Amino acid sequence: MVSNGLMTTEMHSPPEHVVEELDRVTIRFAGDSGDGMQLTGTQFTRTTAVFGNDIATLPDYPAEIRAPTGSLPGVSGFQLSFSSSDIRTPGDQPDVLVAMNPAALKTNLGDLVPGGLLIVDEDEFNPANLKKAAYTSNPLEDGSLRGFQVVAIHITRQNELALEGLPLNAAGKFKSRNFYALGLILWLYGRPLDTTVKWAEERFGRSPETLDANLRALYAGHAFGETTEVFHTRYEVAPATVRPGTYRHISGNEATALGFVAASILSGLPLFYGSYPITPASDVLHELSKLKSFGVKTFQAEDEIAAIGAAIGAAYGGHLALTGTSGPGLALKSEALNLAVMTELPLVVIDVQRAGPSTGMPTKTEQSDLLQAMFGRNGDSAVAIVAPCTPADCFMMAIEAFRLALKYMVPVVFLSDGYLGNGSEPWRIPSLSDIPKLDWEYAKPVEGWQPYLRNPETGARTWAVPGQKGLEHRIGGLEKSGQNGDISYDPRNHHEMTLARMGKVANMTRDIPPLEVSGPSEGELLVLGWGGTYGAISSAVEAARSQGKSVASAHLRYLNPFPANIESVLRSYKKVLIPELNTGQLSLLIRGMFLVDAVPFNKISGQPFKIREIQGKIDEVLGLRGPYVLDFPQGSALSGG
Amino acid sequence: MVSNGLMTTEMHSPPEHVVEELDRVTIRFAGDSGDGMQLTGTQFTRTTAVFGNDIATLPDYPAEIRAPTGSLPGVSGFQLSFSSSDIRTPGDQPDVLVAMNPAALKTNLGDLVPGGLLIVDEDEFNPANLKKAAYTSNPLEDGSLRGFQVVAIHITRQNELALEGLPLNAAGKFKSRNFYALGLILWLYGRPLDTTVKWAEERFGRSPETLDANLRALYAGHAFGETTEVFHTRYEVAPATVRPGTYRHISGNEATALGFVAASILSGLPLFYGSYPITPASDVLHELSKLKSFGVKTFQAEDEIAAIGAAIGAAYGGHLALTGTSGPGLALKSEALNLAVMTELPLVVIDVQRAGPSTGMPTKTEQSDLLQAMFGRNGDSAVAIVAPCTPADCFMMAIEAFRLALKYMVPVVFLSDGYLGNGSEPWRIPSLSDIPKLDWEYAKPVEGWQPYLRNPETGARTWAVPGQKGLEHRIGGLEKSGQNGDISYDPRNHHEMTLARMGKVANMTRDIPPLEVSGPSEGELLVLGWGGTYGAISSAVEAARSQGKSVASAHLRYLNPFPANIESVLRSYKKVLIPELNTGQLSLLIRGMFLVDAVPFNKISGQPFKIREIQGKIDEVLGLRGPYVLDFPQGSALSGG
Amino acid sequence: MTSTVSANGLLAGDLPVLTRKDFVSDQEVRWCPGCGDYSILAQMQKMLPELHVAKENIVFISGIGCSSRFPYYVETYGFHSIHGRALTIASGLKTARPELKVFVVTGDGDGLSIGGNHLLHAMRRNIDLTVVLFNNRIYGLTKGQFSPTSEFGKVTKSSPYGTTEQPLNPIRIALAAGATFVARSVDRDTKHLEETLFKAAQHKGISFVEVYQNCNIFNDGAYAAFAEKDVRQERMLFLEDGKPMRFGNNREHGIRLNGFTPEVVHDAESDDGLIVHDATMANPLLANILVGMDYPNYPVPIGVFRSVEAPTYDELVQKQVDAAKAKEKPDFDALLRSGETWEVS
Amino acid sequence: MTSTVSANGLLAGDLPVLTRKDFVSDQEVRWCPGCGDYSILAQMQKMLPELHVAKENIVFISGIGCSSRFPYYVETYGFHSIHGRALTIASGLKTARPELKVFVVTGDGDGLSIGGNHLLHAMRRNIDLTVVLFNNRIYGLTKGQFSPTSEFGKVTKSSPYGTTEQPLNPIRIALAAGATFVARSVDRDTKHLEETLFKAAQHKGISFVEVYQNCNIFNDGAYAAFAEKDVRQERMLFLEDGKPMRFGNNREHGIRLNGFTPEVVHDAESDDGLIVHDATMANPLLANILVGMDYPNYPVPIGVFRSVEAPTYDELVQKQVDAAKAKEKPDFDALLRSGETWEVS
Ligand SMILES: Cc1ncc(C[n+]2csc(CCOP(=O)(O)OP(=O)(O)O)c2C)c(N)n1
Ligand SMILES: Cc1ncc(C[n+]2csc(CCOP(=O)(O)OP(=O)(O)O)c2C)c(N)n1
Ligand code: SF4
Ligand code: SF4
Ligand SMILES: [Mg+2]
Ligand SMILES: [Mg+2]
Repeated sequence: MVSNGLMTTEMHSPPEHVVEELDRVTIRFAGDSGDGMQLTGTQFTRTTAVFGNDIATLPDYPAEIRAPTGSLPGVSGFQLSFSSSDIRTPGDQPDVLVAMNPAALKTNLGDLVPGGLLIVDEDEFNPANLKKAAYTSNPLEDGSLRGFQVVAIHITRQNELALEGLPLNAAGKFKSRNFYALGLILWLYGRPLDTTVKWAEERFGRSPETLDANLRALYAGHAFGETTEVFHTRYEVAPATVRPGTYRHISGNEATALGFVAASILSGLPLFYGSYPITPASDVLHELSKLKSFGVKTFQAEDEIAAIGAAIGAAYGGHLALTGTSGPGLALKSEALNLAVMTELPLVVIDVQRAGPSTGMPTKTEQSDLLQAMFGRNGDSAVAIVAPCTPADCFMMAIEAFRLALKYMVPVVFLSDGYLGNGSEPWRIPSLSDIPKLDWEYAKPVEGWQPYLRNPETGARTWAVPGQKGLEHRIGGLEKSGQNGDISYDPRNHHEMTLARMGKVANMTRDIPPLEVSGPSEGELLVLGWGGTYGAISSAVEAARSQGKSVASAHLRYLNPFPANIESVLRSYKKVLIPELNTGQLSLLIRGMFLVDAVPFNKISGQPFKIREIQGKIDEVLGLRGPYVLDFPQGSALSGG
Repeated sequence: MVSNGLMTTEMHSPPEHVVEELDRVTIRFAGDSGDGMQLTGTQFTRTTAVFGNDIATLPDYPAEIRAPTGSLPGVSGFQLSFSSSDIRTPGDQPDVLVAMNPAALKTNLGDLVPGGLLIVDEDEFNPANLKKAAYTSNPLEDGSLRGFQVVAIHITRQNELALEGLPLNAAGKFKSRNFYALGLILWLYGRPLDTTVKWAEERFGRSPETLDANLRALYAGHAFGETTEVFHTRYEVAPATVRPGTYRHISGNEATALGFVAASILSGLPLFYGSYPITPASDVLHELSKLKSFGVKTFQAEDEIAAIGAAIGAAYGGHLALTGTSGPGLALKSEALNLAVMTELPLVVIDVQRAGPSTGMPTKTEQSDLLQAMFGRNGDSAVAIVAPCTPADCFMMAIEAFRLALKYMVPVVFLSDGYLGNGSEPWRIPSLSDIPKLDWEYAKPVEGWQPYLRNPETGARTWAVPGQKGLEHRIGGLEKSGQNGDISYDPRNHHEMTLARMGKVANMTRDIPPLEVSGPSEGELLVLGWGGTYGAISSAVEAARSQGKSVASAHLRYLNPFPANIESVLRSYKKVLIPELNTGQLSLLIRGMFLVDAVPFNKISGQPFKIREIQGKIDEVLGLRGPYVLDFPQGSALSGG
Repeated sequence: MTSTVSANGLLAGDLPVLTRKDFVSDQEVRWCPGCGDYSILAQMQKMLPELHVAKENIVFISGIGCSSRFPYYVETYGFHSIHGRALTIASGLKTARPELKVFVVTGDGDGLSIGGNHLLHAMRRNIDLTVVLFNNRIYGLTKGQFSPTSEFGKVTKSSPYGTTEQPLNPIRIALAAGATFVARSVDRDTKHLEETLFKAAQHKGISFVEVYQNCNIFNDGAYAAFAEKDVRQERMLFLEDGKPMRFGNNREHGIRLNGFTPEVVHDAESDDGLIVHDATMANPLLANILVGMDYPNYPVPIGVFRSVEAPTYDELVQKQVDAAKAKEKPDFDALLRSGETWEVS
Repeated sequence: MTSTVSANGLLAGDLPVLTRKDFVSDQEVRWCPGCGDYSILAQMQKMLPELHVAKENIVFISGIGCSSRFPYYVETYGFHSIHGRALTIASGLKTARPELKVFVVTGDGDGLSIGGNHLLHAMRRNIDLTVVLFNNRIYGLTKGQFSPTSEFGKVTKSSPYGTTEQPLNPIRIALAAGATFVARSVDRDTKHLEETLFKAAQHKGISFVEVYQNCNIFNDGAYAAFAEKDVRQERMLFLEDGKPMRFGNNREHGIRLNGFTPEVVHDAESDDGLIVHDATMANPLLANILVGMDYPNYPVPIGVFRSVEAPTYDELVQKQVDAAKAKEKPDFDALLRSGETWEVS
């Protein structure tokens, strides 16, 4: 164990540090939810993105708003991975863990790579905190951390010293500890402080004391790294080579909100968002409610049913109608969603999936609403389903969702998930002028117009919007006679209308891009995924290929209908592996539709896949090893016990 | 066309009628919803059942309570089929159609077999009624009925004559016309009047005028048949040979209600029924609300969510908890049903399916909620699913539903449908003493008890019911730690709990009867069905076999899990055909789970399969004919346009 | 002739003088003969031309129930939605398109049982909708179960032993939720009904009309004791703003207050001491007193209980959008670039 | 020591004298430090022993929200259900098992937004439940969106431009739905809170307590202006049955009525003309007047607004079952054979 650095102020010349080049580093900041770990992580991310690394992040909050300070459920974490080459996941396991208190250590240590760097605030390892974290002895002293490079620092006390003289009490000073830690880590990876300084000046400009405290803490942390011998090595991760352009950082939920506003601009139709708050979808509501200047109207409804009802009303009124929720809310919306199916109105439903069933684990991710989205309605009722595969991809898929909804007059479910929604990545900012406009048309009072006349190509009925003279008509949830839309109980009509409604979704097959394969176009194994597992799957498959294995990967962003070429892609490989964060939902569809003996690989732990887990399963399926069993480190949740 | 019989009173001796023996006859009574067709049909059914024929019925009401008199949507119908041998459907097409007015003729004629007997009330074919039925000329006169044996009778006027002198005005007399028609048809098939007379005496005892009018009408209709030469032939259908015992007639919804009361008696647990009215499930509420003396408590809730919520409360309280609805209501219940999955409480949910999506066609049948029942919830969430296959089978499957729910602490969905619920058949009344008692156990405060301890065999957790000292504990919709039930976000725990919850349903496989095959145990073709299509499928397959074809049938009454032997049954035939009243929901499951290239045969018209439709498809699959295409006669709905 | 332009640039067209017939659709009316719904439909169709709103700018939205069939029969835009949710759809439509005139038709089951919560929230938001609740105190369409307005102890198909629950009073709920216009009328009094619908439709903000409606099939005569023509004047209290409360064939009886309790004054010679109706009081207390008056203890109050002005949800939302647009100059590229960005070249 | 037998023949056990500690569960309390919920929990745990009901016969049922975590912390039976539905589960449980004492804990979002309709219907049914609604005028658990009790114009995460809707008043809704016991208390006044919870728990029929609860994270100080200790007497009106309405540090001010409008009488020397509180009036009008009194125009009324007796749903249902059993002698074989049967031999 490295000794603490309390005596550093007595040292005179800064020691020389060895600089080591690394390709990729994964860091996790963990502390109490009051410790500002999300801010620390975000600032490090920004700096590193501006520096030019590729980067991916995974924040992880506790379920409670403020669990008791120092408690296990109160731990909040932020993991990020940055690299000099293209990366797609926030890393399987941290190489570096910053633990601001014993509870943070307890809940996160299980994930740290063996021999990894562990930085702790030694001051917080007092008996009271150890007890709250259910430690019977102090891990800094009992030898249980032997397998790691432990750097125990008196962060609290050093920070207090740095802030001496400021008009703040101890509690106030304590709040800047995260800047101290940030300064230290920025130093460790040779990152400049200016991005953070600039940000802090903007953010705390109105409160000069806070600004001063935070900046002093930041510099102190940085200086500590520079001047002590605690660290023998500094690390460098060279910038990645990425496509030229203007970049920003974006989370999935931000990209979702912006994508839907983009759809509004590209279509010229005002956006209406009906929603009821629910984790992890609420951020979309928060984002959109700020954007009134873009003509966005947000309607915070009394419940999810009212939220989708209002959106249906807006769709009927000719607006770009959107509703959003997470799994339990989608269940509540199912009856009304079916009304949109039956009335053939364009509507998009966001589901930012979380771990279920029921309330489940609201702050954890899962991909387990696919079959609910497909089938969770009475009767034979098809909706289209799209699923973004990275945080930034939410932007484009949001536009796609409305392109399909408007063109085919069909509700579209946009299946995001907590991992995508809260995770973020650098994003090359697109220009709207590069994106095709969205087509749509209101019905016009032409001779012979009828409310259920269909476009011969798409199957869509016309969008007859109130306010148009001569198109007064009635729609509703009862079966309607084709063409004229009168209520009909005629057997043939119902048979045909059922097929016509489902047929519109099938027709989209011609209109969506083919499934792209990465890797050999035929071979031993195809790994097929969807949604937020893209990063882990594609990284694992690339790694496997670089080891000479005949493996390709493909990622579905359209789940209903599937791309036209899916069957031929599936049949080009001897085996198909489908990793999913559920018990095999896509697998069932693929097997049932194509009779392909796809192997499901399922993880239902509320956490994303690790690259090595998929690698392990690939090897199993290729016969290169015995059965691969997921191993969950005990107490390894980013937070929570 | 046979001339009308207005001059019959002038005839002196009754003519001799030829008697013809038939094996099976299908009759449909159709008239305005005010014409009492349901009563006529029911009375004929009773008489015929007591006579000893096997019988099956299909009532069909209009969607409106009282559509305008004489209108097309106001037509109400009742079809019944009776036979001297075992029958299982109310007949593909009527041999006899009784049409009380032009609208009834219009909406029903398309179904009558070519050359079939058509009895109409000629008096009602006046210009006003013809117009309401959208006839431009009188079909009795324009030759359009040439293909049928038309018997046009002045039922209204004759009935009025018969009632002369009674203190009733014309409208009052008009109301007895259905008894006139009933008397006539009873005569035609050589049935005694006494069953009806006895019933009428009980029913109208308090209103002697009505009784008198109805009986006079009944006798007059009967006498008309006896004394006129309108009918040259009388028909006889000999009694069927059925198992000895006491029989009654029972509809599916009645059998459902009685079955759940039986489950209450067999378990010794009081029955609680939480429901919100909805067609075609409301009758279950009506039936159960009468049975308070059996300790049944019915709770008519403010909506479907409250209904299932109340049932969950009752289940938690240790009662036999039941909730019931139809498709749109199941959609609304989905979020709360997931709570029952998560809290692992025993609960049964009735879904009397109707044609969807959305409001769809409430009075029409469909089997299109299977995938909703399987998957219509967020997260990976399994419920057990049972499906009765005949009206009377609802009784046994209701008991089965609770047997499984109680033993495995899992919600069970009971998938009935409008065809089963409203249809009826003769039923050999069982004795409860022949049915095994239902096992269950409340948790007891033993050393080491914990709320999520599982039974090693079934996987069920214990049922710890308030009121038991020492078992105070908390449950809920958040993920719970195995055994102690504390809230848990632990990844491994969630993975394992998800599998444990689904595992309970899988465990039932060992506990349910194997899939029975009717016909050869291997061969060319297996026709696999579920639910209310049993009659049509088994009849069609028997007919095919009697023509020497190598076809077997099997009917699933357990849909989740499937019976243990299903895969070996499926693999014993070269081909598998799955007829369903949906777009292929069971097909998807069978294909996806067993990779068997089952051929779906789908009808989504709101009507049951006809035997010949399934025969046609069997021949297609066996290569004995070209593609079989469903043909829907124009305007062929039993009612509605 | 007036001409209006609706949202999305649709031209609402020139507005000819419309008549009742213009509002009759081509759909066959499918209620039971004798049903009170016919009268409500007729009065609505009579009233609509008086609004001087172009047909294409009027929308009727309903849930499910006999009453909810209403939109089929009116020659405007119509949406027959799902059970209990009409108000949610109407709220979305009106918020998106404030220039439309939106009616909601619902029943006692649709609006107060499954849809009760949406009623509360639409009312407190004061969305500019006209809500007509057909109260027949029964579930008609599903053939005769009790509803949340059925009398305590009522025997129905689903309560063969009589119900065990107290009814809700729709007016009381509307007042508690803050509805800005609350009225009651009855199918049998066609003139009063037409007038009441007209007042409701002209109110800006949410207007709520409970219509006592006879279901002659499953709950015949629910209001006969006081609503039939011959007894109406004696047994109903016609509320008139600014007038003392009087009833009786010759308006000979009056209503006064004794503490918080209303009292009938038989043959009141003078108006002194009689309550003067005022529907415009900010405080809903008088309305709350009236709503407690039930037959046979009192004549049944009918007419406008409350009518006050307040900003509507839809206009407030629109104002926020307009103000934001004016102030913040929407620039999407700038929005995309807000926060930290960096260049890679 | 008392001994009770519960349904299903479970022996409830002998009832020892219980203390507050008996009602503290082994679960770590997970609210934000400083949250008003702690006080409500503490007063509840203090009050429960006074009910003299065995722990195993008490059930706490909640929905979802910070407030709804409550059942974990009470050592009784507990059910943390789903958002807005606690009352439905409680209604089913109580109807099935009338001998249990059932509490419902809910929030302003849980109980009035998504769950508003169930509140209306449970109240009109008068099911014997004790409902405690923690009103912090915000969505706590989902981190700070406005709720149906948030003030008009409030800026929150989901209303950056301020809300555009009027709040609901929970007491008003409870009164309109016919709740037989309606009260208000506040987290900061522990004594009043404990007493109010006790009165509510002892009421037979539905009892509804709105607790003004501070969310120090997302809506800190919502009630500080009148509920803090030093201003409480001056700015709140403590309702006491049978007593004239007085407030002030020395109870020097009073409330009288002017028409329908309450008025503050400063330094009222005599009680004459001051309203005497009476929560037991069948007519809820006085309660309706009180509910309109808001700070700063009035002192905020706190205490029992209404408390009347009426038969409960659960007991009425049980009586129907008992009467039917006694009268009709249940015979299932006979039931199966009722109607037409025939013998085949
Ligand atoms: C989700 C759902 N639940 C239940 C029903 C069945 N249902 C249709 S209308 C209705 C009640 C009708 O009563 P009311 O609203 O009073 O209308 P009325 O027919 O009396 O005019 C019910 C329960 C349905 N269509 N959908
Ligand atoms: C069906 C559903 N919708 C939304 C949510 C998200 N959600 C949880 S609690 C809550 C509101 C909490 O507010 P309140 O009831 O006032 O409780 P508080 O946290 O303020 O005590 C919401 C919207 C959910 N869990 N389930
Ligand atoms: S059932 Fe009643 S409410 Fe419905 S249409 Fe008939 S009379 Fe009217
Ligand atoms: S968020 Fe507010 S209500 Fe929730 S626990 Fe924290 S302080 Fe309490
Ligand atoms: Mg009604
Ligand atoms: Mg709250």
